[in-house]
Amino acid sequence: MSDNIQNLQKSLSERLPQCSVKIRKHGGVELNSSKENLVGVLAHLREHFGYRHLSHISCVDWLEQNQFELVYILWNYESRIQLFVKVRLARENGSGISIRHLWPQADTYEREIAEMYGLPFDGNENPRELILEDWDAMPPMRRDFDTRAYSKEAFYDRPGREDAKDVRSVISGRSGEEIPEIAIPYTRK
Amino acid sequence: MEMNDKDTLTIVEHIKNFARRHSLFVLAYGTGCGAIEVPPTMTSRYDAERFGIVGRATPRQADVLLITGYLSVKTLKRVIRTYEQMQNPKYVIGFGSCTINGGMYWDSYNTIKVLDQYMPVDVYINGCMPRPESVISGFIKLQQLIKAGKADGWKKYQENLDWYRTNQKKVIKNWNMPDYNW
Amino acid sequence: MREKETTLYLGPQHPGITGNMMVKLKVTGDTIVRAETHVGYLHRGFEKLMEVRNWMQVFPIVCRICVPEPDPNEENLARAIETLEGREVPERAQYIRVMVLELARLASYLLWFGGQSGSAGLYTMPQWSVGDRDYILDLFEELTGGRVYHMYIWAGGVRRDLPEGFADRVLRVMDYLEKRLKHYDNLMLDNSIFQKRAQGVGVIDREKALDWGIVGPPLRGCGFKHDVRIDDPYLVYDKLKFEVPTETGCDVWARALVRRREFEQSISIIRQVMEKMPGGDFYNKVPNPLHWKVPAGDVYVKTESARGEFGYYVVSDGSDKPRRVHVRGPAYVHGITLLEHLLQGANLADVSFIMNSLGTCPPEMER
Amino acid sequence: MEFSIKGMLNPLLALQQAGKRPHTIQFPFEEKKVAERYRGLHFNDIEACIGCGTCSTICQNEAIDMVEIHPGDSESAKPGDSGLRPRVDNGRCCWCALCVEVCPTGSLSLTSHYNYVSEDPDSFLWTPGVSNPEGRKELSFVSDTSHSLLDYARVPMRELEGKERIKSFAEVVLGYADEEAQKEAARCIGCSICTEVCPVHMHIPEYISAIEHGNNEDAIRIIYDNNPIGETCGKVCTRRCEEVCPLGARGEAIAIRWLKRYATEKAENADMIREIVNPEIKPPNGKKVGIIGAGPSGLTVAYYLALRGFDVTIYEAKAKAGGMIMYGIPKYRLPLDSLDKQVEYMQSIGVKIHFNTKVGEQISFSEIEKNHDAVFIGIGYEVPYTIGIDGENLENSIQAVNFLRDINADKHVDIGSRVAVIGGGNVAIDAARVSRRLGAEVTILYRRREEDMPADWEEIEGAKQEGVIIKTQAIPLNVVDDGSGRVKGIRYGNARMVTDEKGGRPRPELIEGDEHVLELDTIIGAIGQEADYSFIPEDLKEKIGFKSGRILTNEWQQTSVPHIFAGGDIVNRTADAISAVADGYKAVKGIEQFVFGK
Repeated sequence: MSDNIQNLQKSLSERLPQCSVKIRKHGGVELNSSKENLVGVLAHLREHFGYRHLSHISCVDWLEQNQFELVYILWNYESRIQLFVKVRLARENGSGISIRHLWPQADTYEREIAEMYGLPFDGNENPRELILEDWDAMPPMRRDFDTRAYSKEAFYDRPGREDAKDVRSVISGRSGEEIPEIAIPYTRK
Repeated sequence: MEMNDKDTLTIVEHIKNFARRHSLFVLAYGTGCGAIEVPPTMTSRYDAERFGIVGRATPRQADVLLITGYLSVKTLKRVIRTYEQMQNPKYVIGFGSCTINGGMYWDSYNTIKVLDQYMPVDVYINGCMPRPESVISGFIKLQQLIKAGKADGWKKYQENLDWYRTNQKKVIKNWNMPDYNW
Repeated sequence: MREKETTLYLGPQHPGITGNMMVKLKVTGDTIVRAETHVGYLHRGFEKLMEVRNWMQVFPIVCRICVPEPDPNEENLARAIETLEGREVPERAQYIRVMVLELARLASYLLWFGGQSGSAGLYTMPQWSVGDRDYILDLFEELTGGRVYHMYIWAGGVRRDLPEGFADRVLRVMDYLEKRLKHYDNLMLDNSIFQKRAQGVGVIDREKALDWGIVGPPLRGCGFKHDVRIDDPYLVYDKLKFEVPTETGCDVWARALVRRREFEQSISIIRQVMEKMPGGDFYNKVPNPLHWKVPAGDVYVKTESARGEFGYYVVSDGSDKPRRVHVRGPAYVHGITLLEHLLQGANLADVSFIMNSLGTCPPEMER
Repeated sequence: MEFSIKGMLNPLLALQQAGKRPHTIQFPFEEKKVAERYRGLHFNDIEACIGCGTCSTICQNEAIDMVEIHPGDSESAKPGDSGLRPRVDNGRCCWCALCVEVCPTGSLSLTSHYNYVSEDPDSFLWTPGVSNPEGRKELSFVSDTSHSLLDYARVPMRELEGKERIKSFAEVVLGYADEEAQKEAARCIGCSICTEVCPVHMHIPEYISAIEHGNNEDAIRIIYDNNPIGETCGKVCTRRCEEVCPLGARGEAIAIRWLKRYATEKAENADMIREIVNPEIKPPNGKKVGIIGAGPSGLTVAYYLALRGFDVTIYEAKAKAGGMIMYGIPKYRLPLDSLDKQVEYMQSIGVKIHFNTKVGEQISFSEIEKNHDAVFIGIGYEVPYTIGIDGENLENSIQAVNFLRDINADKHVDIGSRVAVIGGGNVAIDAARVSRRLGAEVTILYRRREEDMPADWEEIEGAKQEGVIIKTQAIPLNVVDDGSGRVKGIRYGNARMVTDEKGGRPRPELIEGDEHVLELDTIIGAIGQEADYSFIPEDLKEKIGFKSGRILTNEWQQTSVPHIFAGGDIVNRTADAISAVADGYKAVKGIEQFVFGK
């Protein structure tokens, strides 16, 4: 099995020099591609490497690096090796490229990512909302969207629980302990 | 044979309520995950038909609307529309935590938390999700309330429609629904 | 002359629909010209909620992603975390997990028996199969403390050991279900009405099924042998003997047969598990849940659920909360891409029948 | 396709089922018994619950509030209990039972009761145990240490082997490595119950959390916020905090002391402490405070007053600072350089110490009074009590405090090869273990049972490991002399424990005739000490209130003579370093208020 993976890694690096190919720690092989090469790479994998099954398309918001990461997870029915193709995209005004001509089910994934992250896909201008309806705030799956604040603002909470107390402040209030500023970040929330 | 005491129901009302509480027709609408316990309740193991509880396909035929758990904003719109299509008298049973105070979706951006802000609820059932036994208990409670003439959520809805509408419109941004005439 | 096209909305409130979803149909007469699946009625924002909860707090959430069969979710999340952490799972726990997953599969199929025949108008079947499903729920209740949501499989193993005498009760239920299968067949698969409704309906081309990411019984109904338990074995499935049944009809009938045969396989797996169940620990304790950090990394794990490959893509940035948990439910593809395709040209009366045969489950499509 | 006969007839076989008994559960007329571990409504054992709030913290639904059952509960609760109890919002709960799995005391459980319906949505707010007292009989999903998500086992502290230890005065406890400390710190649930019983109210959960995150410098800063001898406390504290740790209810408490020790030792010398703590020192305010005694209380007063801009001078009779922690605690528990480092740090921020200056001899009390705006007395209990038996004033019958002081001052003490220590406190154990290190066979004679010994159990264990024999229920009767003025042995009588009629702890009663003589070379008495107030002028003594040998003060450690403050052993009864630090910390506020007339 590990031989197969190594062979795969070797031949992938030869055939797809535009990508960096590595063997993953937790199984499978990972390719890092640029946005421009992505469609070509995926088509190549599908045609020549037997990666016929697109398991999943995921998007991860790396807010700190101001990037979105698209992860395409492919499966080869014969070699049974998982393949990850990753591409980093600009977070602001970025866009992905649609692959729904390769795998029709990608259409749904792309619509969802467009809706939940605000990341449009070139070549997939499907205007239909998939999940949300009349959503007018920031796309909710973005890291900077605060679901607690939003839900507090948009919905009601049932009253009657205002008398709840915080254990830490009850204890320190009773003992007269003054918690210094340096300690506050470490207090249990 | 009208009785003048305000708190006493008329004989006619009694008869009506008797009929109502023994033929609770439930609308088949699984709004949330609690719907998974409805089939066991309705089928052979718990057999809710013993109590005259039967599923119905359309709102016009149904008396009881089960809100089986959380409601996303998108579903809320459909639920309101469904509810308003139901004939009076009509009853709402709230399943589980989510209908009471948000349940495990208390901080979700897409589910409402307190159902009775948007529509009247006659009975709440404890659980996440409630067992079939609890569901049956809920129905029994509803029957008791009907008997006592207290299951009057539908009246409350008519009387306070403006208040409900305001709340509903706060979360349903695009209000493109017809008004129903009861 | 071109016939007039009518728009029909099937759902979200419709007795034939599988859960809270909607299909918008363009029909001429009772032939469907075009179908559009509308989902999102059950969207709770789980993936977002998981990002604001710590690793332990995520566990009670995931089981809600698929209501009829919550355990593959728990298994996926647990295995994802175990993989990231390199945490060993005691062998006993692995066997218990297989048992739980297979019981869940049986429960899910029993519900499907009911749904599939109910949508063909055979109303006795749901009374039987859903009633019998309750015996499995009783087992779950005894094992996990919950009927529907178990919250039983978690990182490091399982939450509680098997209760005393549990194996006997499991085997008794298996014997019962095996006996009942014959009755189900009489009502459903041997029934001319069902055969006539199912054969040649909802046909998907085998090559398309492969290309489109169709999984589970619909794929195996196209004669392609793909099962995560065999192809990418997890837990102790490689130590158990079972068949992966396939059928070649590509239609609703083939899918029904596949499920019916798998039902027997699951019973056999559970029997093997009960026989081989090793002793020892059932839980490899995780650190204090209040500040449990999972090493950075990303992993895709998958489990063969009753509806096919159930995948979780889990990313950790090394903090006490998941960075991203992305769920790939089998119904995501079945319920949207495939359903829209299969409904084209189908008869209006077959919509919920086809939908049931695909195992469409809205909560996992929209989380 | 043709209809087959089979396909048409087989469905009719369903009729076989007719006449069979239905499996319907006739709820509500017949109830199905729920499973033994069913997760139903909560029950909380209100007595066992200590209100740590961990259930509330783990709940992902924010379903659990900590509330007072009766108004004022949180004020009147006893230490080790927050007085709050969980209240569950069943409009939030999902019955995942994580709260049960993290309940440290095991008071919270789920019951088999689940059936609750109501038309009133507000009635779903429950206080388990109060709303459903009958739940006690229906417990189903219960907490158990073997399933609990909490870790009840402490990371063991590495120590020298018993045999190795007695060869030298090297520190017995080796300290945690980084990983061990982080692992131990990770066990903490952060409830803060411990902070209340700490006399100083150190910020325990916070510094433990800092250690867990690897931020040892923050931990040091948090520790120095209200304890300037954190490292000493990290080694020898009596740690009442660990007694109330919720984890201790069913397992081992967090090793709070060892974690403090771990963090503070990261600052290897005085400069490093200064650099890490980097305290803000206020500009001089022109006020002068004199402190008598450089023990824990005096040092604390000096340190925090110096930070606040006071001109602080300590008068110390001995050659080194530290008082009892310097001279009373053996070096295998508290190495000399550790204490020196802490004192040196204090001096670096402006604390002045006059060593070898005994008040009443080198300088008079009234002079100190005259030169300072306020005076703090923290002289400690240094004069030992006598055992009160015949012959104890023989030559080689010595007192433990003096013995320990001499050893710590590097003086040679000849104790021979057989030693008996009388007493059961920490000082007795110290004396015994020191004697072991000097090569003697040691027996401790104690009047009561082992569980009655006031000494720390860890110290008792340590002594046993080192080969100290502990003879309990042994009452010393008289010292046997060898005729030449030296001790030959001690006569003691075995005792039985009798219950006290007044409800006190059981007391020993001599068994007639069960008397023995233990032959030995040295007797070490360790039954307590008192203070030496001779330096205080008589007229002042009359004004300062005393009660059974202790000075009376108000809550700010102020005596009835307004400019005189006191703290430590001469004020409190607990006789440990941390209480002395607490007294000092309070006196700082008292002195500040007094001096500035607030």
